[in-house]
Amino acid sequence: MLNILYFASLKEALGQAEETISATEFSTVENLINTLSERGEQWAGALLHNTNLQIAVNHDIASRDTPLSSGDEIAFFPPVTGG
Amino acid sequence: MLNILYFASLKEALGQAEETISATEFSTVENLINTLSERGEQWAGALLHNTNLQIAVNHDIASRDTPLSSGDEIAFFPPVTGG
Amino acid sequence: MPFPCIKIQQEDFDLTTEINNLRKGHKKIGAVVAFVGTVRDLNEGDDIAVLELEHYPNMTEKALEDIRLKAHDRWNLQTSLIIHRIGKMQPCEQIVLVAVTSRHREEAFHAAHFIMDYLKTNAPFWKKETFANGDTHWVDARMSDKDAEQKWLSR
Amino acid sequence: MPFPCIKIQQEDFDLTTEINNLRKGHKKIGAVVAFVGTVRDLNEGDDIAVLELEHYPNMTEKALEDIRLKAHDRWNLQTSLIIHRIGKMQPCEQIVLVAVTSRHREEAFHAAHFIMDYLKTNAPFWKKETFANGDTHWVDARMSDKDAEQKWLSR
Repeated sequence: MLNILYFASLKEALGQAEETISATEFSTVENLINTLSERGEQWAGALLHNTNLQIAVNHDIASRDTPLSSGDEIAFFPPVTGG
Repeated sequence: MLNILYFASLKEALGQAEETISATEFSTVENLINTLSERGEQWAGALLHNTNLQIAVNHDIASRDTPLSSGDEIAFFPPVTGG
Repeated sequence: MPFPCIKIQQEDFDLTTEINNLRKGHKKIGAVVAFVGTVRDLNEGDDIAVLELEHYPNMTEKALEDIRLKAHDRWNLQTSLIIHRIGKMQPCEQIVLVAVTSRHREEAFHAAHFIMDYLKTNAPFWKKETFANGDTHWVDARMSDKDAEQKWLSR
Repeated sequence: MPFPCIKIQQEDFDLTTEINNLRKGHKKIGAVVAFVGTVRDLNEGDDIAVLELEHYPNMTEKALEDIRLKAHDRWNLQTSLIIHRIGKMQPCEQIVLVAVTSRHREEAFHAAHFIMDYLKTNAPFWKKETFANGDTHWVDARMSDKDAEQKWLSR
């Protein structure tokens, strides 16, 4: 089971803030992105083809090759703009 | 006429905060320092031989070769330590 | 330190109160540097009516604490504090406070600047502007912020 | 600016009040950097009971305004303020405030640091410490302050 969060413009583009995926066959973030991007153009544009995509796994900045385990929290978001 | 001010440790060493010198034959600060230093060892030590001596003429940082005119305000002081 | 060094809050903060708390009980402090980020009322020439700050709860606190500790590793500091507001704000309101204390000024200046540069590129906050005409848009990340962070790597 | 940008005063200052005044009416401000210098209670290992600040009236104001304007020439700033206290102070009291506002943080950080570095070596203030046992001594200038000023020449 994976918990997936979307923030800011990504959340708006995908119309979703959070979802839980019960499948456990995702070995890396890349793997998860590929599967989510099969949902349609909107998803592929926001994730697979988004060169600015930021990723966090369990509250730490991660990358596409970060490995995943069941119970992980994965967040996708645009570059941060606080401060 | 020249108005001369002494500050901080220099004021204490010379026992004087301010004086007016009526003579006008001082062409430069160097010249004035030489004359004041003739008053004794205390003065020579505080002015002539003091490599840390700071000088201001009319509220601007000056040096030993700054020219003087009647009516000028000359200040002698140690390195500043504010802030 | 007996008070939280990271605060994520909707309400505004008072500079004097926060700095007094930060200094309390630390007699070796000689220098305090405080950075306050405020909402400009103009961005790219349009009037901003409201700025909204979204964040990633839990990750935000962790990211800010990581940055704060990096600064303490790098410089000899006494205390430090990061406050970041979330939710809706008006032009001219305070958004963020980074405050650092040290014995001498050099350390506090560098550390406060460092923390702000890293916060800008590493803390999960996002700004959304609403203009006077009702249009909204998400603020774009500035390339210069990434450059500012990178500069610390070679210092 | 409708308020004095240089203040030499015996009384303490309130950070929130001063920063609010500095920001008032300037809507393009996005960054505020404030430096506060405080009285450490230890200098070279001895307990300080009182710190006394002497200055050179008239020259002080001129020297500080010169430094302030140099900073405005060098960076794109909105407003700036220098407050320096004189007379007797206790450990932990505030001595000096340098506050700078600008659109973006880079300028305000550099300018506030620059003003403090120049103030340290160019403004006619002198510190005299009185220790717990009654001994007094004039604080020595630090070589590192001269170095800090020099660094700005090559930037």
